[in-house]
Amino acid sequence: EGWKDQYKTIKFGILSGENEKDRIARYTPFEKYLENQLGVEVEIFTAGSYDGVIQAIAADQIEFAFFGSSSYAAAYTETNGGVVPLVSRLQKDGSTGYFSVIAVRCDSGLSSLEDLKGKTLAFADPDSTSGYAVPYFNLSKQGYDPKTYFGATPFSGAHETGVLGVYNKQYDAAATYITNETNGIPQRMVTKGMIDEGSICTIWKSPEITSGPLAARANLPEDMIADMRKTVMDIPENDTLAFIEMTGGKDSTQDGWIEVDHDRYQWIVDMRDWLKKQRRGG
Amino acid sequence: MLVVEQLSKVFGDLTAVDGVSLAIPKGQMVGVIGRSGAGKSTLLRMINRLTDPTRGSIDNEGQDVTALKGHDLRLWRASCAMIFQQFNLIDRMDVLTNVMVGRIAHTGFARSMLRSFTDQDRVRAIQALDRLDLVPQALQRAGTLSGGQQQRVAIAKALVQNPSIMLADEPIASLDPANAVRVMEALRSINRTDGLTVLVNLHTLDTARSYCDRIVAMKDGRVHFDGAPRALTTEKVRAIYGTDDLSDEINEAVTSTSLQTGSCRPQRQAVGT
Amino acid sequence: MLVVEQLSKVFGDLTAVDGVSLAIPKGQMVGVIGRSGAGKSTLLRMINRLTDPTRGSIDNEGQDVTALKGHDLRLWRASCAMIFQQFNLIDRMDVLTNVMVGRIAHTGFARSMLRSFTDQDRVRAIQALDRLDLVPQALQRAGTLSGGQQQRVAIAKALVQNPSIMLADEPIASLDPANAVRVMEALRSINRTDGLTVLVNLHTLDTARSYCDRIVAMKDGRVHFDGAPRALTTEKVRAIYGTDDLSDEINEAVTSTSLQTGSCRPQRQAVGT
Amino acid sequence: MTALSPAIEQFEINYAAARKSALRTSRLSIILFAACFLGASWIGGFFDMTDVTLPDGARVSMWKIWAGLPRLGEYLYKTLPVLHWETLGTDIANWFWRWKVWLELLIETILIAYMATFLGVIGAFLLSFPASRNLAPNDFVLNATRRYLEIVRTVPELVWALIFVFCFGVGPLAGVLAIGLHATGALGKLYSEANENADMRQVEGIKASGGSWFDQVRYGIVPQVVPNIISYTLLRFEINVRASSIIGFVGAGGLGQEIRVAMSLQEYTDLSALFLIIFVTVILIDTISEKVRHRIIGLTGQGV
Amino acid sequence: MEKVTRDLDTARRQVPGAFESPRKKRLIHAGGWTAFALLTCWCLWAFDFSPSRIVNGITRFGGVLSFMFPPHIWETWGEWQEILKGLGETVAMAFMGTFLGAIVAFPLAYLGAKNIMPVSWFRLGVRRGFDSLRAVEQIILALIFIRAFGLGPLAGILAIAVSEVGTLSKLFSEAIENTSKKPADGVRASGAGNLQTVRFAILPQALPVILSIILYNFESNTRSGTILGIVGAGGIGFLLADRISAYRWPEAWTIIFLIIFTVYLIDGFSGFFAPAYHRREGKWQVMKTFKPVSGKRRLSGPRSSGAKGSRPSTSFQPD
Ligand SMILES: Nc1ncnc2c1ncn2[C@@H]1O[C@H](COP(=O)(O)OP(=O)(O)OP(=O)(O)O)[C@@H](O)[C@H]1O
Ligand SMILES: Nc1ncnc2c1ncn2[C@@H]1O[C@H](COP(=O)(O)OP(=O)(O)OP(=O)(O)O)[C@@H](O)[C@H]1O
Ligand SMILES: [Mg+2]
Ligand SMILES: [Mg+2]
Repeated sequence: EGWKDQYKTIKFGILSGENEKDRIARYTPFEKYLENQLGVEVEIFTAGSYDGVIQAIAADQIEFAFFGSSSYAAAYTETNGGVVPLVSRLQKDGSTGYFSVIAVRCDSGLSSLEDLKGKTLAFADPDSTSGYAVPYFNLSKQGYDPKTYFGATPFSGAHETGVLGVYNKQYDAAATYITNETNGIPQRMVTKGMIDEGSICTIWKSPEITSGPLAARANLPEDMIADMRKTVMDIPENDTLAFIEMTGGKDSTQDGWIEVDHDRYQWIVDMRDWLKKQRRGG
Repeated sequence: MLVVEQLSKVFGDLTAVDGVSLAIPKGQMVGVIGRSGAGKSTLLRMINRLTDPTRGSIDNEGQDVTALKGHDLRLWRASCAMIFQQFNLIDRMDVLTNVMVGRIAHTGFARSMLRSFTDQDRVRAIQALDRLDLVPQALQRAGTLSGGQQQRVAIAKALVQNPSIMLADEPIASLDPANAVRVMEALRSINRTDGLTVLVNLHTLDTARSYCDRIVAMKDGRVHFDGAPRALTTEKVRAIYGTDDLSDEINEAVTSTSLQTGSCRPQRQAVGT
Repeated sequence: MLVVEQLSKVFGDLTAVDGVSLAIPKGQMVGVIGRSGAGKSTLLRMINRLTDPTRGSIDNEGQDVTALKGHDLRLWRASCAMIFQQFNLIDRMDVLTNVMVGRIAHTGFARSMLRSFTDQDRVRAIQALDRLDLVPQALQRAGTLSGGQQQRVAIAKALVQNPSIMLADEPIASLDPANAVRVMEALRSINRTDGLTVLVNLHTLDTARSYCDRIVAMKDGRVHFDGAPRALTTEKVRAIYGTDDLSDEINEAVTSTSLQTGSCRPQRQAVGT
Repeated sequence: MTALSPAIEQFEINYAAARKSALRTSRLSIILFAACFLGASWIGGFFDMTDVTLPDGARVSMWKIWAGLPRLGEYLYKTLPVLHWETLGTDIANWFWRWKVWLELLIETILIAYMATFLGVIGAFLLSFPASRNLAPNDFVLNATRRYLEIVRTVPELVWALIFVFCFGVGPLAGVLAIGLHATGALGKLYSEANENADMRQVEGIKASGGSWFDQVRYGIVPQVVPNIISYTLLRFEINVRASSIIGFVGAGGLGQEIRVAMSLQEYTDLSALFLIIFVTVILIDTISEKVRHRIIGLTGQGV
Repeated sequence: MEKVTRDLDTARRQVPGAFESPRKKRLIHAGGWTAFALLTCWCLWAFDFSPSRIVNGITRFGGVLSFMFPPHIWETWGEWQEILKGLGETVAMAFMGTFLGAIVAFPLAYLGAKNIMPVSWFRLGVRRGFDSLRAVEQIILALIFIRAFGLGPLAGILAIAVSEVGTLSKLFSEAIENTSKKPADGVRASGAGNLQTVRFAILPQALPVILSIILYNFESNTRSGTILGIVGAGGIGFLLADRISAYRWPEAWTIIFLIIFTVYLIDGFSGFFAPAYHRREGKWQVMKTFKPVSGKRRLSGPRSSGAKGSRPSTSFQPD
């Protein structure tokens, strides 16, 4: 097998993700699994920022990386299309992505975007897909230009802090994400006792954001990419423990993987371009 | 009358001061001499209560000094002013503030934290400075003065404390001869004019002889001689200082800073010219 | 013969040394006196070339010192050893290394960076220390020694430089009288035994009188008196030092550190006892 | 050489012994240090090999550092703006296209740093006295304040920021408190070290005149340590300005956030522009710090 | 009463400056304090320091603190391993970063020190160079190195090292400038060349300060080290931030305690490493100043006393 002679070690970049479960998830069993299946050495780097992984993949320093959808788009732009998506996540409820939402206090009397005119909307973090890019883009497309429509659009720094800010009445609304009706940032905060049950409602929901892909450098040998795709697709069957461990431990909601291609993410690439233009234009 | 009774101080294994008893009448000028390490400084520090005695008592005019605490202790310290070899002034503050610090025991918390002394204190300080010819330097930083000037500032500070006793720990050891004379003259004038009791540690025997009414010599923490300067004979001096490595006879003049006052001066003058 | 010709040094507006000419025969011990700021230190520093002269020339045994550069300059510095008032030792290094630094002009780059002096240098250094009774302190850190010991270390360092001239800038001003005697005795012995030319700045007139063959008095950067100690009369002293604020007559004894050597000692002894 | 004096003989013995022990100590420390160094560089990946693709497509294994050296400037190169001499004005205007926003953010950053430094200085100043060995009234107070300072300093600003965002909600408040608290710890240690190095004679002078503990600190210590305090404080201020990215993390904006946005949107030339802005700020603070310190040191008259 | 007024008048005449400072000075003072107070108040308002918010926050903070006890003990070896590995990595990387930074900074610092490099334009240029290194965001440095060396500790270490060069050089320069000129004169007067003078007169004075600066920065790099996490090099700071982002307070506190413990260990270890130069030394001297140091200080005139002890002794970096 040709590529194994060339690539004796495979380097894997992993982002400690938007999702709290991903943060403390352990990838050691996954690493072992890959080494067993592929017969080459695997090195895994868990990074705290998109930028490092993007630079690394652009400079041919790593071969594969798990991205968020927005960071995949960033990597795509950075490398002029030098990355290919392999697989993405498939949840137990059959969904393959998540949604941006705008959350308000249920007792605030706000129930639609119209009510939010002139109010404060907190975005999560300029790096965040669901907490910033998607709501900003979609709101603009729907005719609510965030810059002028809202009174102020601060960044809260993180999803939880934004929702917390709404709960504490610092902000009127905050952009965050949910996976489905039972799982998402506000629901999880209720579980943790950070906010009261039924205190936060959502009044807007974006189109589905496809979960970020596992991507490979496009300049890798094709059979290598194919092998990796297959190996990852097979984890749920071949090594269930490693799969559960890498998707968030005992309360993992992930069912498996689906194969994806770049088209699925093109709109996010476009969205980023649009955002950049917006920024320049303003 | 300051009465020190069986006063001792032990540092670890070392008995720095060992059962010293002294009775010092009001208005006396006492010179304390002795080798380095004899316990002179420790004795003075205990009287001011900068160092707590291990044993023994200090009694001033019927007041038990060893028992004092808190504000009373601070008042006692103010009433027995201390002058140090290295002046111990606040280098970075002006002379006037340094002198006014002598009033600190009588200054309230807020006032002292804000460095806002009363006009009365100010007047007092300026008067003291005037007495020591230091008015022109009043607003200079203490650290920029010469050694002799600094020591006189320290004396001015001691004066505004309105003390009944003045303790001076080798006040002239860091000074050149000319300044040493000025400082010793100032101390003597305070002793004579204001009737203050003065206890002064000295390294230099001839200074002690010239200025003091009474000399107390310490050796290994004990009082080894106590009497008039006249009574201090060469043998006694030899016993106090031990043999010196410079010459086999104790050469008293070598340890002198040659404050040629009194009988000594004319002779030296003759030699010099 | 060290010949200084019309030597001047200007600092900004200030002429610190102003056209000084001196001829010093080999083996002479010269005392330089004068008020503070008279230019004594600057003169010595120029001879050692620590400070570059503004004008004038220095000539030693036919060698033009002012023209020296690079390695020759360093060798010149080594051959006219300098001793400072504040000792200027390396506090954190041991005494032995401090003395061996005297060999630095003859030590190669690598060796000196590694602080590895030759055994020969070490023997030399230890002999010099022995001469000054400092062998027991050889491995102590210089900063932990007493002032007198430090100054003697500085002299030992000067000795291992194997100098032909020894310059001493107020070597005893920071010392107590006993140590001052030791240091001056050491300088004199070097002058007498080894035949070195010694130039010593002194604040204290009587020390200069007692130890020096010749006295040079400076005032405002100029030589104001140059002759034998005997020739230095009271009027001349008064002119050199200006009037003093202590008394209307210049009281020479006051500025003395009373190194009672020679004729003075017996008389003082008599007074003391 | 003539006969050795007994002192020299004794010296030779002592010297040999001292030399031996010095050699032993230095050997031991060199070995220990080398072990630490090798261990750390091994963990740090200094000896790693890496596979690289050569321009002709071949894959070879090379020493990682050697392989990476030629690429060192890559990222920097991307941040350089294109400037032409003829169109310099417009090019620079293009480069600093967001200068209005940046200026605003810079001011915001400086204010946040100012506030944080202010809080940190107050805390550190008050606590540094009981935390100094030579001033603490008793061991309990000494240890309590020292432990407190250690804890607040050991926890990085970022972590305090996360904690305070949880407690105080989002916004500059949390950032100010976080940086301020961390600064308390870091400055408290430096201040107390300055206190410990102060000349105790001046304190004795106050004590002997009947001054209370507060008087002793106020007159004996404070005037001595003020220049140190000022220089540490200004250095801290500079660090706090640079710590603004952390404030960005908790949603208070600041230049750090702008850097992150520029990075994630791949606006590379913005990065160099922002660098210049911060650079100028740092130079300003550095220069002012120098000036102020020298002025305080050289102040004649009333002192502090 | 009359005497008091008379005394006051006399004193006033003698030292007018004692009773009131010049008008201009007072104005400057008042203006300065007002500006300071206004700025602070404005900041307080702008940053929303409302009392209710503070009280609320402190209550919540109390809650967070209450998770400190009992500390969390991880149950499986795997979890412990992760934490300990993070700690070990952090220490190793802080060590490497600080050490490399110090090695480069050490010679550069001389070029930025006034007493070594008299050519002022060059010295100022060098100093601005230090400033520029400090002005680069550490993440950017990390990215520069990631492009060259890939994800992993190497990039993190180099990022730390480069920014340490900026800080350490500045601090080293100050330490070198703060040395006394006297030993330098002494060594030069014996015929030493420039480098020899540095070696024998400057270095012994500056080295203890430099070492303590290095140790302090080593410690503080151990504490923060989040940059390492960002480049995918693990490290404890990253693990800690993750725990806090996930609101796992008890675990977070345990990690904090472990870091404090590690810093203690480093402190003890470094004390063992360089006992001769250890910082405590200075403190001992403080105790000793009570004793007259014979002849070491001559306080005879403004010139000799003006120079002493006024400059900051060791100015090193708050982390
Ligand atoms: N704080 C202290 N701790 C331990 N020992 C001390 C302390 N203070 C003084 N000593 C020791 O007590 C002895 C007496 O010291 P003291 O300072 O009273 O002597 P002295 O007569 O003043 O000497 P000198 O002339 O050198 O000032 C000395 O051996 C000294 O080392
Ligand atoms: N480096 C310098 N820069 C400017 N002025 C200087 C310098 N060195 C000395 N001076 C000035 O030159 C004059 C002569 O100084 P010098 O030190 O030679 O006097 P001195 O006779 O040694 O005095 P002292 O007895 O105080 O040591 C003084 O006014 C001094 O202030
Ligand atoms: Mg004493
Ligand atoms: Mg001089």
